[in-house]
Amino acid sequence: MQTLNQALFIFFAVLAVASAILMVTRRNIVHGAVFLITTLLSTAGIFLLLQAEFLFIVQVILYVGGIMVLFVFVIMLVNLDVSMRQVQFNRQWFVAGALALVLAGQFLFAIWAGRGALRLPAMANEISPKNTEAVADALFSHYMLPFEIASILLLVAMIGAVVMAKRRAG
Amino acid sequence: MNTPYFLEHIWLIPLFPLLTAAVMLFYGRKLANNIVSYLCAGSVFVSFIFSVGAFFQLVAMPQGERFFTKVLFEWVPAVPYHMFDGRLAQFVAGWEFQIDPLSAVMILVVTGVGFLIHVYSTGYMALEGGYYRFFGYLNLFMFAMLILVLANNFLMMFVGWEGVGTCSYLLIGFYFHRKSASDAGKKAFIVNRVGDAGFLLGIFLCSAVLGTVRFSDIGPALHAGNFQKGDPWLTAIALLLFVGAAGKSAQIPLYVWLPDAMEGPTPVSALIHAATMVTAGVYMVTRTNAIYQLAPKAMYVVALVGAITALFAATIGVVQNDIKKVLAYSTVSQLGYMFLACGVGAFTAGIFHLMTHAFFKGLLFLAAGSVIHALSGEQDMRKMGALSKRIPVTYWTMLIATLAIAGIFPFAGFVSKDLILGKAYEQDVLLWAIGYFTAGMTAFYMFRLVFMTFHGTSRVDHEVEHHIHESPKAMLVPLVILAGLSIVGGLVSWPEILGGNSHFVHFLEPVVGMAHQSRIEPLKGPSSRIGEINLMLMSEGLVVLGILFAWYLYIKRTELPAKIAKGLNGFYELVYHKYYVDELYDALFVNRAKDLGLALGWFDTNVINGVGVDGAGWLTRFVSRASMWWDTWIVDGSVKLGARIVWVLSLPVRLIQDGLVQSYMLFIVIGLIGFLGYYFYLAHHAVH
Amino acid sequence: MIPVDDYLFLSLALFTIGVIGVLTRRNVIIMLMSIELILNAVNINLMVFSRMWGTVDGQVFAIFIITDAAAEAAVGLGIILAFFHNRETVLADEMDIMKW
Amino acid sequence: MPFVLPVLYAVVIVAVLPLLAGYIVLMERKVMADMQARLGPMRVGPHGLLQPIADAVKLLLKEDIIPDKADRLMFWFAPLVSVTMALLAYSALAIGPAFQIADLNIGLLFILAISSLGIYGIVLGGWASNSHYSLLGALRSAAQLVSYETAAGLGLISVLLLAGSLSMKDIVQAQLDQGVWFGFSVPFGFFIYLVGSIAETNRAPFDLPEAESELVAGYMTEYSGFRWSLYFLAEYANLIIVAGIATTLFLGGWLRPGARYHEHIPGTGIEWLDALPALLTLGVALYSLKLAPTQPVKIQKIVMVLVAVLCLGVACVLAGALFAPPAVMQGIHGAFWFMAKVFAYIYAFLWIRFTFPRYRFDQLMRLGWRFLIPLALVNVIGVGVAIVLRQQFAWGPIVSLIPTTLATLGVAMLLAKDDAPVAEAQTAAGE
Repeated sequence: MQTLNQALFIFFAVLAVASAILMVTRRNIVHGAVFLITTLLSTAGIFLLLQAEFLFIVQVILYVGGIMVLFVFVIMLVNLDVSMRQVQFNRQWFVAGALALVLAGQFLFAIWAGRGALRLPAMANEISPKNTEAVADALFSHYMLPFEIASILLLVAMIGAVVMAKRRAG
Repeated sequence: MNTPYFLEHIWLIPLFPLLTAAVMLFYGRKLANNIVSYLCAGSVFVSFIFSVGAFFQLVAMPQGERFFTKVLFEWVPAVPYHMFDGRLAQFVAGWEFQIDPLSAVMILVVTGVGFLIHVYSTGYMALEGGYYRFFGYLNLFMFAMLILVLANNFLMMFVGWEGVGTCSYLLIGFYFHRKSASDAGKKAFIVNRVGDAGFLLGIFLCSAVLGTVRFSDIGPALHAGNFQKGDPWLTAIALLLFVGAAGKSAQIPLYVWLPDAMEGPTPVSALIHAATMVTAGVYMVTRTNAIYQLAPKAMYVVALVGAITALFAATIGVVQNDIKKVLAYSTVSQLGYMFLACGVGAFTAGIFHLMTHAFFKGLLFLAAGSVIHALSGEQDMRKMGALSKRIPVTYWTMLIATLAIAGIFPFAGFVSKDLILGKAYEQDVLLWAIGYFTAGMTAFYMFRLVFMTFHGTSRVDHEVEHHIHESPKAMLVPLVILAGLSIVGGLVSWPEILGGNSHFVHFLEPVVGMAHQSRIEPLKGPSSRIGEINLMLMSEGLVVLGILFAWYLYIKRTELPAKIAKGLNGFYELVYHKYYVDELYDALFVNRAKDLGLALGWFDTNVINGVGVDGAGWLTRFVSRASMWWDTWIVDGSVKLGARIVWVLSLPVRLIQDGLVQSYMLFIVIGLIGFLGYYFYLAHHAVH
Repeated sequence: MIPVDDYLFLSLALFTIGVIGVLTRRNVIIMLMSIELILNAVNINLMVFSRMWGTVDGQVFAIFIITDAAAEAAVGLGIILAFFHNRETVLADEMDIMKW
Repeated sequence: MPFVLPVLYAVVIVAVLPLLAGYIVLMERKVMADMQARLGPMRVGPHGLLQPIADAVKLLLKEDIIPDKADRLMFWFAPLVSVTMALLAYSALAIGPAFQIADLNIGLLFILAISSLGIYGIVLGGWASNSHYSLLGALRSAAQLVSYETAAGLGLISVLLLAGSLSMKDIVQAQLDQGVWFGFSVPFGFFIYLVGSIAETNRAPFDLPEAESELVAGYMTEYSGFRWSLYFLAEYANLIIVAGIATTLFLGGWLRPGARYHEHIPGTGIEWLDALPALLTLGVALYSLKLAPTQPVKIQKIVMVLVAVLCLGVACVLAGALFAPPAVMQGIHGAFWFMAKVFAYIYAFLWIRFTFPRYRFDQLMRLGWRFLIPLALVNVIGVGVAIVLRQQFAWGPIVSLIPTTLATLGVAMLLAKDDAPVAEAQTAAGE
């Protein structure tokens, strides 16, 4: 069991990172989208490893089944061939990459400094059947207000998207 | 004790017409004519039923306390105030319905005659436009009139009073596209305003002197304030109230509107300007008789005005050629009779005459309407004649009505009129003489009307000639019923002398009976039976004489009237033009009012507009110019200066800000790195 | 038993890749996708910590983040579409009308 | 070894599914023929019983074309996605109280999620083949799926509220406990899901992504041979999946009509409905025996007899199960009833397909967004109210839902009414 989890984690992690890198580097946006989907799916797998079944499902349905579909849509609506022939990286790419790595290094230093301090509690063998209910309770009791605000945010976003996507008359 | 149903629900009586009125005025346009007529006539009939019920339940009560009031709700809450004599009083006016013999009679007359006239109208107005509008107004009028007669205080009565005024205005101007009609409506309305002003003042004075506006409190109030007979305050109240009455009931000097009111549809003339509304004044005087009986001078004024009006109107009626005009003036003169009666203290007689008059004058108008209907709109009697064969029913009913109004034995008019004359004779021979003479003239001009219309040779235009036709049943049935009433109407108060026992008078006694409690002696019957008989015989004689005279002039020697007219030319002209009263009023009031309006208009255009408005406008423009200069040079200037400074100072920043999202993000990352580095630095030091 | 660190390293890796993508790629769509990547890194952290404390609060926050991501994707893509309709380009460094 | 049985089921499913799909195609053609007063396939095997196998062989032997300008990777990848997702969804489907690969406590959501991933197969395939027809078809189908998933999902939520669980088993159990199939207590949820599922499986009258008359075969235009058959398989797998979901959620899953499994002692107290499956299959067996001699060709006779023998065997199993311990009995019979319901549902699909004309795309969208979704929302709210009623006043499971159904019906009428003029206007505007 233990080893199985280990193996699964490594599998998912490698898959996620690899496809993430491919996503950023691909020239073809559609491939990029597919790789991002792969990353998201493996992230979902990691959620499952962390016994967050509900989040696993949310990740799959919302992210992969919803948001990414949107992306693929837009990608197909905008003309690809042009952008595929253009230079993919902007002028500041070198500086940016370097700075990003510096940032990563700082974080790395932070995590490394505190390595081994935090450990997960022993994992129950079968996934606890209560996760969904627990999330629901937290969401609808303690986080009610944020939940409502989030819903309003979604509404606003929807209206905004509709307004922007609408064809201006004349 | 459980109060009788109909008395308990007395307030329903005005409600039914109100409801249908509302329906008519809001939805009537969509309704079919027959539905309209069923609704309206039906509602009036229902309230007639309720009235009858109420009447009988009232009669069922013992003679003494035939009185019942029903307070719907408190309208004006108690407001304390000081009366003239310093006592503290409460000004209370509830929405309070009362019924006593007087009101009972009135609602019977109003709803009964009203119902008949509604039925008649369904026939008469059948082909007119605005059918629903007509009936809506009519029912609204019924409502107002019933409120008027059922009110138990001056305020509520005033509501009805104004209501009927409004409706009469609306109905006179029913053919508003005809200028004369709308003018007549306005005239009626304005003249009534004058009267209403007096009425209002009377009400104020009453509440100030007696401390109440409730009718049923007036008697006790008079007791409490033990007023002497002829108390000046009371006289003043009585006179002011009488002004109102004169306005509503078309007495000198406010009678001028009634003849013009004939512009309205004939049923309106019958209902409002003959049977019900115009008698409101008489009703009001009777209702407040307690005050009048303590103000003999006012009484005398009332009587005098009534008598003079009667004679005056009669003389005008003699020479009129428009059939409705004649009837109108006769109405005025009959109203004069009623006031004469009230004036001589024969209130019951006045009301009695009011009732009989409602019957036969209503009938006269309806019949005249039928005639006009038959002649397709012709009103000029010189264009009539020899119609008796063509429209028999109309003829006979009209003849009956004429006999009644002329006071031929034993028709309704005979009884009531002789009652009045008898009372008048006791009080004052002069008044009696005027009334007596007027009776003769009445007979004369009424029969002149009949003869000119129905007898002699036909003077009808040819194109009209061949479609003269008897009116539809809906119009004839009311005629017949009213004719019947005009015949037997007198029996309800058949004088003792002729072996009757004047029920009606006794029935009304309790109302004027307040006189008994107040300290003036009750009216005593005619001095002696012989006297009464003689009076009757004399009047009958005169009446017959008048009829014969009419017959002689308008059947026998038809050329004579023109001769006579030529003979006393000036006088004839004077009378024919109604003594130039209208012209006089125009000269005295109307034109002056117009002048005032012009003057005010000039003031408005030149002073208010010229100096005020335009001046203000000019000032504003000037100020705004000044402030504009300030804006451009001082305010904007400073702003621009600030902007310029910022522009100069922001040069280096603008170099960094190239508008590319990613470079901004780059700066974010740099900031992040900086923060983290600082944090690590702190942490490092925290360790050591 | 997997220590928390591995998860943190994973999320750090994803985060860095996302940052690089956002900063360097010219294509706006890919920038947006990289942002999604960053959000995912955050989600992983939330997950692992909520697992660590044995509470679901982290997951609730993750839900909020996903909601936000959805909203952002909708609006952002809408903007991109509109921009593409007007300017026929999806390149970030051609969108420079943000200055003054 | 706890996961032997699941693996076994998985293998069975993967093995049987293509065959099943083939036979559903046969069924489809037969039903269509029946409705059009034809015979349908008759040649290959008796009454065309072997037609599917022939088709499969044909497909596998066909040349596999990859267009020049196509994006090879995606072109190769897309069909796999479709079929994989379609097959994955089966892992949570409970065919019987025993036959289930994994009883996830989020089973339903899992199925929805996985089947919503199938969309990528279509979109990527359409995009990869680099042809306008394909791309348009793909976009259409994607839009269609996204729109109707919402409606269908809301339709399902009403059931989740009633069952109070996401696990397929618990949902069926809830229907057994409440003594009513949710299809009857929330008819509108069922209706909405029915329409939604038709649209999700891109079947007529919502088969716009592959509307022959408009865009040759939609996203499958450029595909042929094996890849095409993968898409094909995926489509029919999805068909079975939605049918399975509908059966589980609305038609009582593996419960037999009027099931009272509580007090069943083997061998005794068999209600006649328990005997029905065996009798049915027996009848089929006898009938095919009777038909066997009339077949024109020898091989057909033989196949017919084989069919009869097969049915006979099944009949024996079903009959024997009556005397087995309850668990086994319920397992076997449950599977029978489940499949029966699934096929009934598919039959309804076919019926609708051959009855209704195809929608125009804007009509499709309007139906989804302006009719189904509002209706579904009302329905969900109503079910919530019903549950409160049930808890507060202890109303019965059916009675408490009657007002909900009526209210939803009213709203449906309202929507339909005020939608009509809009539809006219837009049609007139050619929008």
